[in-house]
Amino acid sequence: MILKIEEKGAAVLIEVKEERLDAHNSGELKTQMLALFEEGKNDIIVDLHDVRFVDSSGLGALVSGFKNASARNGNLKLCGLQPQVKSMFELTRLHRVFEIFPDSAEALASF
Amino acid sequence: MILKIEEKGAAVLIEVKEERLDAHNSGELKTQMLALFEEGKNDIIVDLHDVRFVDSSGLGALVSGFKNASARNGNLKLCGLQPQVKSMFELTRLHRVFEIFPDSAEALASF
Amino acid sequence: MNEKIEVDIKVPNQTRYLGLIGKIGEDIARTLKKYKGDREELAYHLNLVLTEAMANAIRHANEGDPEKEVHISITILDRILNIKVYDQGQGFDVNSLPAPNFRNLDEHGRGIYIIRTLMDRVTYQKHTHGHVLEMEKSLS
Amino acid sequence: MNEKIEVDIKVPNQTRYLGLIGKIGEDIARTLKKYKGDREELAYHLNLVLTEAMANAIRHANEGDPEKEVHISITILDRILNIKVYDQGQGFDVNSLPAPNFRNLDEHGRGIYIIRTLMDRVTYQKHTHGHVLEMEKSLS
Ligand SMILES: Nc1ncnc2c1ncn2[C@@H]1O[C@H](COP(=O)(O)OP(=O)(O)O)[C@@H](O)[C@H]1O
Ligand SMILES: Nc1ncnc2c1ncn2[C@@H]1O[C@H](COP(=O)(O)OP(=O)(O)O)[C@@H](O)[C@H]1O
Repeated sequence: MILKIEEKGAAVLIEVKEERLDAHNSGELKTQMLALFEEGKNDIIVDLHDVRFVDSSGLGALVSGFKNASARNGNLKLCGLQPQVKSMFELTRLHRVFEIFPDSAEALASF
Repeated sequence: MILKIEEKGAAVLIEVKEERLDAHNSGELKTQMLALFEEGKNDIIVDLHDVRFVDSSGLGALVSGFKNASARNGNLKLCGLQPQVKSMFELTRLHRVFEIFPDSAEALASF
Repeated sequence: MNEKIEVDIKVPNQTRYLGLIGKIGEDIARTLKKYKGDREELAYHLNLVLTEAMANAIRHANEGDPEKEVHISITILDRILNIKVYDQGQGFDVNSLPAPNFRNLDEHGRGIYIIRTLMDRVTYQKHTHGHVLEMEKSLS
Repeated sequence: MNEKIEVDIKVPNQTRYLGLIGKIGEDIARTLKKYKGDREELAYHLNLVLTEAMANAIRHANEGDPEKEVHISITILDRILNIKVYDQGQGFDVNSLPAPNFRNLDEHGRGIYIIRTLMDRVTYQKHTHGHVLEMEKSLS
């Protein structure tokens, strides 16, 4: 799985450079986020700009990251959701859980 | 099939606005070219810029147009071939038959 | 005239084939004759229910054994879309799953809910060497 | 471990389904494990041989009858790609086709030549209710 991970000052930006975030690769995203938490990096933005498809495992990985960040008094925020990906959050009511921004600049400014 | 047909002075430009030019839609391209020949328009450029896939029927339609144009002392030239489409002309040796240009401006300038 | 399409797929019991199955679902949605709804939405939904059902077969039924196989059949007949996903597992009771609690931030448990929401009819039954999840949706 | 993929497709005898079959071929090529060659080239070639063989079945064998059906099977086993295209026609002698004359600007007659060029082995044989064109290619 291709992830671009960058320190952006107030938060760490994870860009998911994959067309699909699904049961095949979402475990890797979870592992990467856990590694950041271990380093004490608890403010994370996940940029889903390139992601065309998310399944329930992909959502689960994001929920896992969200819970871990919150438990550490940090935050996990999302940005760059394509319309059909956005619909997945609505279908599962997760749009009420995550703070969702149009792009990473706006997400970063919110920290 | 979506074709954009435009008079460009020295020639008529046909842009094929389809991903595939195949046994399903190449008959329509042939019919459109025949209609132009009937109107005395014998200099034609076919722009394949949007076409990602051509089969032997698509090639056949272009050969038909080429022969009809030549028989009327006109010419049919091609432009905008994507690399894999170009390979199809090489596989069938048709790259030696057609004049092929990078874009429609260069094709037009050659008339 | 009636549009009849049958696609039958067997792949190894591995998540790397989820994308293939999902794409085939999308390709079928984009080809359908006379579909009046939003075609790209249908493509996503087909991709999704295929992915969810196959991921369950791989992880829960076939327990990740890469030597096992997943068998999927997609049929369109009389404007009815029918999908069957065959697993080689012990089965579960699809009707006794708890309704998802949206306030509960569980990592898991959204797959069958998604399938039920997007499809008209869902059953899970015994079959030779395992079970089959069958999902149906009217396309008109 | 061996990669075994089987995809079996039945669609109406209509050219509007050529794109679906071709895309499924591309999806398979893009999914293959450990393919060392150019994957996008293989995807185009699979799309192409499927399109050519199916177009022949539709027009020459099933004579455009939209009530007939085309049956296609794509199998990958032991790094061998095998494609079978079943028609419901009278058949023809694939070995007595004239070699294409490249100087001759024929509109037709490039389909089987393309298939032969891109695949390692091509046969055409009698089958229940018709004939089957079988093509094989080694993927290693
Ligand atoms: N094919 C299957 N075989 C056995 N158990 C299954 C199968 N599909 C689903 N289940 C059971 O149903 C539960 C709910 O499935 P699902 O809603 O897809 O969520 P998840 O897979 O994230 O747990 C699973 O945790 C599993 O116990
Ligand atoms: N499935 C088939 N059934 C009957 N005849 C066929 C079939 N496939 C090919 N043919 C015959 O072989 C000829 C050459 O086919 P091909 O090389 O694909 O070129 P084209 O289809 O453009 O004529 C066809 O014109 C047809 O006579």
